[in-house]
Amino acid sequence: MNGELIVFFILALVAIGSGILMLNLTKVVHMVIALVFTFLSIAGLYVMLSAEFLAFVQILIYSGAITIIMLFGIMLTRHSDRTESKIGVPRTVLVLGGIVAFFLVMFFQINDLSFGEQATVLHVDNTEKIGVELYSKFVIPFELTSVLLLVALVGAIVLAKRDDEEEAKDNE
Amino acid sequence: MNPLIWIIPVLPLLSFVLLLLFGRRLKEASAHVGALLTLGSLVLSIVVLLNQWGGEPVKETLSWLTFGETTLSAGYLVNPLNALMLVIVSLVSFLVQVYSGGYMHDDDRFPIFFAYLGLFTFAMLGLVLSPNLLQLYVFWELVGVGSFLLIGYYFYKREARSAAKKAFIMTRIGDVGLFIGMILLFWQVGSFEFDEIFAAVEAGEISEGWITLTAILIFVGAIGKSGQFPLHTWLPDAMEGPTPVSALIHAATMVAAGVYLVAAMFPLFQASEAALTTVAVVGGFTAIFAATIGLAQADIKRVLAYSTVSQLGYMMLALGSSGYVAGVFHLTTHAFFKALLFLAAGSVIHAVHTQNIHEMGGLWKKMKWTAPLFLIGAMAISGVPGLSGFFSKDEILAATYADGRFGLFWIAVIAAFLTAFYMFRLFFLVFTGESRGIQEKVKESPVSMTFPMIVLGILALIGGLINTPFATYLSDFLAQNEALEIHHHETRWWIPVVATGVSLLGILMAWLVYVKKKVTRFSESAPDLHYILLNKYFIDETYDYSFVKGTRALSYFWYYIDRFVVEGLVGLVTGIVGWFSKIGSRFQNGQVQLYSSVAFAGMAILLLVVAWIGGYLT
Amino acid sequence: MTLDKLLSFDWGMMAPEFSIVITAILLSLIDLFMPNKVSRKPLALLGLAGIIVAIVFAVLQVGDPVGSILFDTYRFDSFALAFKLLFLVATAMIFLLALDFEGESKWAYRGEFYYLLMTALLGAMMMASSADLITLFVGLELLSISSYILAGIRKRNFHSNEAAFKYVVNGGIATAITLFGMSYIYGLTGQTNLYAISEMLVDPRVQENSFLVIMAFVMMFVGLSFKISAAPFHMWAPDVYQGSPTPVTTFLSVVSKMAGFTLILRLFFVIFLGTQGWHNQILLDAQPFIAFVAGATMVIGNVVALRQRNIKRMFAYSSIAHAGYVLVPFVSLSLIVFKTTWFYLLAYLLMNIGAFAVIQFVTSREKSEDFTAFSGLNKRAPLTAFMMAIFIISLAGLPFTAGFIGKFGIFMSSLGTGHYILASVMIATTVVSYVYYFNVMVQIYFRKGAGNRIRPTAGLAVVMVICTIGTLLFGIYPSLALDFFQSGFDINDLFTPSE
Amino acid sequence: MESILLSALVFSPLVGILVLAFMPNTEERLLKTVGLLATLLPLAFAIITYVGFTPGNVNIQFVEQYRWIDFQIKGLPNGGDFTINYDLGVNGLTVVLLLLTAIVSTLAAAASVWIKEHWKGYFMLFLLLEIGMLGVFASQNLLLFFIFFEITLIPTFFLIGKWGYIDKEKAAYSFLVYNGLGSAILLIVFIILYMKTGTMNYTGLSSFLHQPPEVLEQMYIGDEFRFGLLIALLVALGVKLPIVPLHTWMLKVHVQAPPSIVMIHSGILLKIGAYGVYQFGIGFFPEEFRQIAFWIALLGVINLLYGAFIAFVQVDFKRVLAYSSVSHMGIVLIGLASLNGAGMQGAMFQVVSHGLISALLFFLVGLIYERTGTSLITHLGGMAKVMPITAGFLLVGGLASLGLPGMSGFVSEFMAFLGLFKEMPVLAAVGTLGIILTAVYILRAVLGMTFGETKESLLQLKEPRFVEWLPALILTALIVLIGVYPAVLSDILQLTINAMMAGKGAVV
Amino acid sequence: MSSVPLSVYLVLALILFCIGLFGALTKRNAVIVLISIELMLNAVNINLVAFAKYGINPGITGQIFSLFTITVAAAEAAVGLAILIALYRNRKTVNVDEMDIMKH
Repeated sequence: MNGELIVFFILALVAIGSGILMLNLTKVVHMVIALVFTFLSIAGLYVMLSAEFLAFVQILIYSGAITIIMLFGIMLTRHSDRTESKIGVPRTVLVLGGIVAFFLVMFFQINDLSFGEQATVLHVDNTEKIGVELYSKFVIPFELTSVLLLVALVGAIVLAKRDDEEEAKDNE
Repeated sequence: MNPLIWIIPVLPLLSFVLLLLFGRRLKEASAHVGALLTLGSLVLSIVVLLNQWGGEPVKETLSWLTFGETTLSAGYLVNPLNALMLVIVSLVSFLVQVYSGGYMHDDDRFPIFFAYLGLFTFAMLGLVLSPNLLQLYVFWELVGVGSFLLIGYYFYKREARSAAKKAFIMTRIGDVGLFIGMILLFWQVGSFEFDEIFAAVEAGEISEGWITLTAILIFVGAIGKSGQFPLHTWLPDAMEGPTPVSALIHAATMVAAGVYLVAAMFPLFQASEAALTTVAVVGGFTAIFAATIGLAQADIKRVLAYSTVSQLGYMMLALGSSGYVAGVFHLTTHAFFKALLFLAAGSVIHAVHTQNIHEMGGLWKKMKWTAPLFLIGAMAISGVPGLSGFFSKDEILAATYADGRFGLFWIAVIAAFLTAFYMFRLFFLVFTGESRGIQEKVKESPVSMTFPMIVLGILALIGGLINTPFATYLSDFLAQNEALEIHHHETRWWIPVVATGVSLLGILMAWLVYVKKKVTRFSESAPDLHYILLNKYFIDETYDYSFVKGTRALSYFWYYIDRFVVEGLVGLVTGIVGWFSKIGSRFQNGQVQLYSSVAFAGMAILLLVVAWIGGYLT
Repeated sequence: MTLDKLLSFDWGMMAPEFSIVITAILLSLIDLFMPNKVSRKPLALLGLAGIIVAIVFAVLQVGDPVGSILFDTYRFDSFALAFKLLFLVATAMIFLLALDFEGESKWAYRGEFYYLLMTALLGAMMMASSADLITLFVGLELLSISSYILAGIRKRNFHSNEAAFKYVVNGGIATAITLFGMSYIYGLTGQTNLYAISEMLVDPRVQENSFLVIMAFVMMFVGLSFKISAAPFHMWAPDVYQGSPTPVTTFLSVVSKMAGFTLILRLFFVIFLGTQGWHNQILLDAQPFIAFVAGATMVIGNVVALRQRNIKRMFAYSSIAHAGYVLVPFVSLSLIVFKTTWFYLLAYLLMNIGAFAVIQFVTSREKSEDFTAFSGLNKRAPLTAFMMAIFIISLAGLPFTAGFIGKFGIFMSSLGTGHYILASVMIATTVVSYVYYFNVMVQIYFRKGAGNRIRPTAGLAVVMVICTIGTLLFGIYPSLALDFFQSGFDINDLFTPSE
Repeated sequence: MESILLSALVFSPLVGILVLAFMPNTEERLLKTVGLLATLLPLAFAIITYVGFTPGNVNIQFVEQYRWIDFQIKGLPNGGDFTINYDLGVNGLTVVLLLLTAIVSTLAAAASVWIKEHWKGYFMLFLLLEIGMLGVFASQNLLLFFIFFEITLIPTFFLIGKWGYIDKEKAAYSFLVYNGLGSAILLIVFIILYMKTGTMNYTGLSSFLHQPPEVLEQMYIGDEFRFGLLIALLVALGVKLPIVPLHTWMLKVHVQAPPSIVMIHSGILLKIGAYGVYQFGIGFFPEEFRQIAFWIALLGVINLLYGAFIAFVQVDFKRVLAYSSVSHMGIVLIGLASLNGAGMQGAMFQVVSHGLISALLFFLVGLIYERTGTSLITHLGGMAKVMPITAGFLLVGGLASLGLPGMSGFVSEFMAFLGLFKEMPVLAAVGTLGIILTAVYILRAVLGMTFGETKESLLQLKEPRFVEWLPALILTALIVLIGVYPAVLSDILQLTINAMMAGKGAVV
Repeated sequence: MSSVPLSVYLVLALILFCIGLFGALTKRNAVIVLISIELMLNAVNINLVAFAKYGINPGITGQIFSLFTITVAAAEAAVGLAILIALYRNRKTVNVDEMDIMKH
């Protein structure tokens, strides 16, 4: 067992553990915090997978931006901090059954999946490569993404913005 | 001459159409129109008959319908038998129309009545002229319709309605037999034409079994039309119609069509012993069976009706015993005297406004014309020597005896005795003794009514002379038809004697019972038997409980199957769809996570199944 | 890659997309600088103009050869063009609907509505016009996210909020599932270009793991089934359709759904048929499952619609059912698929937009979405009632309407390849559909309704009339469309990898 | 060769529709007059077609063929040529049916005087229905047939559902669902045939289907498959015909629909089923049809008896007639199943004859209902006293219906049985029971209504005026004409039927 | 040759995907539901990145794909939250099971 594997297991354990923790915690804020750990460990895994730039982005966006806006969301909606699941047993069974089945089916397939190669060159100039690819080969989706972000921006503003008094009356 | 033949049936048809369209305006004149046109037919018929004397059969056909490679034709055929029938039909029809002019005088649907008579006469003449079975069947049914319409003439009477319905349906049961027989015969022969059928029979193209089957089926048609047992019950009920109708249709013409049919198809019957036996047995049985019922009936027309049934049985017996001439001869004489009897009965009813013979009596003096004419009729039917019935009945007995069926012969003799008895029972009860009902002003009927009776009376008196043992005009005439092989049987000397004996015995018995009252009445001496006879052996009731109720029960059974099983299944399907719809929309409970859960579960199942089928789950 | 290289591509082939993008940006800018209280109606007209320009560009492109920019991240071929035309026409009509909707409620004074519609359209067009997983995915998300916002844009309306939220949750999960599938496809082939993927599929290393490929296939299919609301992935649709503003509902049920179909067609046919032809084992294995999904969709859509009283909900189920019909030719896997699907979608576009135009008209005037709002419509608006009858007849698939020919084509494709059971299910459910479609007819023609004569605004009227004419025209003489498709589009383009 | 006569015939009611569309919907008399006049146009064209038809010529006449729909697909068997033509034409049978349709439509339009409201919509739908019916018979290809077939569905739904009696909507839905299902199955069969053969033209199809396997090789359709198609066809058309147990919808329609529509429905629409069985069932699959002929005949006999039995205990005259239709359609099946000249011609005669007879009877029902507000037999006793002419027509209709010689019903019944007796005598003998039963139930119903003591409620009634029973007179005249001189039909039908059978290996 | 095989990464991603899915399908709080969806998308990213390194044709494309995924996920989260806020403003609830005014 080499060090890499150990690191991997630690990260994986943290990711899964926090994930499960998220499922079992009752306080919403705690859940979010738990999830931050998952995101962070995933970033760690990215590093192991020779994707430093991605790891960086992961931390920035997930552990940072998304978690923060979620927290804002929690704050803004000022609901009771605690939440417990009230779904019925049949549905839990349905969901769990489905997930277990899905997991097992997939697990048996990927369990021994291996192609035995790796891109050794990935580490070298990782960020630059990404940049080059992004601005040459993938320029069209990239630009499309910009439109998408614009849409999300506008949409978020439109929807979340508090209305004028006048408009407030316009409820059905 | 030939071109005129088709006019014979057309004239009454014309009368039907004219009266239907313009009857309301013609009113009284309707009777004249009807009678005159029928007279035209009569005259033409007589011409045709005379032409046939020694002439060749005439046949003309046109193509009527084609299918596949086959062409069916329609047309007319005149041979001796047809010619004779033409005259009988048009004569009786003409006389009845004249009679009806007086009898139906007060009726407000006078023109319609004559229109119906015209329709009937047309159909009957058409039937007689048919050169093939199909056309015969067509007119056969039309005759039935004419009969049906006339029975139901008093449509507002409940009894008339059911009698009309009964007549139609009972005869239709017989008709189906004819229908099947005719079709089967067609597929054997390839044609409906009489001559071709006979030729095929002659040539032995049809097997014995087929001949027997088809002949019997055709005879079933005759059973229905001629009121033979077991389809006889409609005929007495048909007396609900006006009396002239009974005289025309239910005595002289239509009911005789069954006999005519057997006679016309005689070569076919001749080819099968079994068929002949059937005819003879049914006829013989009907003759005595109906005669016994006739003994107990109280309604003057019903007595005559059962008498008709019985006499028709006689004719069938004659035909079944290969007595072709005897059958046709009796048909002819019967037409005269039975029409006479009915018309006379009508005259009585017209006068006393009742049909119950127990309410009549003592009419001899009041109805100077009717009573003697009735007597002539009664004597004729009873077989008093010298009158028409004597000769024809004698012929039948001779034929039956000659055929070797002695049982049937004795049955016929007994029936002859019964006939004489019930006819004179009728005569004595109606015309002799004292009046038993309210008969204040009984008047003799007008000339328009007596005239036809007189004509028929004369014919009943002398009609028998056309075929006496000494002068066999009819026999010779009919023998012109080459398809037939007519047996000439020697008349045994004792047969007329026996016949005369039994008929006189019958009259004597009646005189003893009803005039002298020496012998106790039947109703008192054997009340149980009388009760059974009065109720016609309960055959109507039996039919009612078996066939009518059975059909009704079956109908309801199918109806409920239809209502509950068939529609129920449909309801079940719609119910399932509806239930599914309900479940489906219940599931849609607004919970977004449920939606996703269902979707995900669906995906998981899909994956599992793919894996399972694909064999990847090992 | 140098700028020269970049510029060497024939960017002209993207002209329709460019017009849409530019219009969207223009709209947003104008909206930004417009005074608050001014009506945004002109924006709609501008948007409409932009779409018409795009349509013109697109029509001019008919018959052009296959083209590709940057390794197929954008790809021009007949297939793309044929479907893009449908999206454009549909959206143009939806703009007209939106124009009318504005007058009814103040929310619509905002310009966002229009440019979000534009971006959604752009997403749909990119879904049609790319052969690269990444671009396709981004296009899909552009469409989705724009739709989420559009669904919730009446933000003071409870129904609208709820619809949007349900849409987001379901859409998000669907996206995740699709992506999960895509990640495996990428992983197993190492490619994102569809043609390259297709070539890789014959690689023995991929063959070894063919089951994973199927899994990935199923997952992508499931994810996209959300988009086309095929059962059992359809359950969001009734709620979202009911809660969204009617023009958005129309957009979702027409454009968004058509885009989903386009993506499915391209994704699966290029990947699986491109190199291996029609007898690809994976696709054959998957056939029964698509068939099952199609059958379930038809059954559930039609059967549950029977109980609906809310007219929009009823038409939501109806459009679910139609998704089922369109899936039928997918199962048959023959070249006729494109033609029949395209024609059916064209018919569906016309009749569904027409029906929704009438629904918008009636529900907004009656202030009720119950289907009794239609009662006595033939007295109040006889012509509209008649047109609605045409749309309904077409939706029900009865003759002399485009819907019939569409269904006929579907039957041809399924029966020609021996899918008798599926065709029977389709037939049976079609008959069930008669009941609820004719329920609306009964309301319109048999019931007595209160109220005065009402007349549609110009925009609505134009949409209705166009749809009616189209429905009848393509029903009576379908060759107009079929020949256009036949001569203008060589669908084998789809399978021609760019150099 | 290019004549537009048939197109003109089929689409001539459009003229009426267009005229009506621009008329105010309040002018009752005017609308009714225009509606009636509009049906005269197709009638005129139908007569022209009938007269112009050459009976001696076996070929399809007045052919019109234009390219219409093209599902061209490259790379498929058949060379991907999936062209569907607009394809009209008539043969001896359809020319008769077209004329029948036009006549019954005109008379039904005359019977529409009893429609109480919304005359404009009524007549527009009515004319649309007529287009559908005419089209069905004039089509020479499956798609066109199907389209026109479905076209009849929509107006009928409305005509029943809006202008019918109390339970009209249920009846309309019942009609829609059953017939929808039937036509849907029909569509499946048609498309399968199309995909297998690449043509939809009747002639083309039958010549394709009759080629032996050696010639067609892979294109040959297997025998079991043919059976499947034939049975599907029979089910589909059996709904329309209707064959027990697919008949329940028809009862509702007959009872609930307005009389004029029932005239059309019973007179023409049901006949499409019979025509379809003849044209497709026998035309395309004669060999298979022959093999199941016994079962079809059995079904026919079941229909015949089942309908007759149930009709016997109905209290509503309309229901009697409805079940009577079930029964009479049994005769069609019997005739077709016998597969010989007599039987087939009998079946086709029955199609025409029943069309006229049921139109007559339902016309009278309308006439009576209009005056008395009822069609219950027990409520109408003794009607003959107050309305002798109506009662007379009723009696005539009843007698015609029970197959009285001299009227059309007999000829068809006779020939159908004649045909069946040749092939299956025992079954035919059982079937003849139906002849008796028909008499039983018809007389029970008709006499129950006309004969007997007159009900008090009826005493004030007046006889209808001449114009009102003129349609009845015309129908009666036609019924009698065919009954007395069947050659008017047989001359024109016979060659077509012979050709059909001769070409298809059936025994003449 | 790395000692951490590809399959382990994939299994990890699968587990995370399942956790996210379970959360999205069962959690009552709408925010958590949205976050769970983010977790699912993260799992996808792990797959993509792992394949980018150990896949059949290793290369940078996987990483780029995951970049797009991340962006889209962020946008989706933002829009989702905005919708939730709009909804909360009206209904004063973030409980998913209370959002059922449209049903059946």
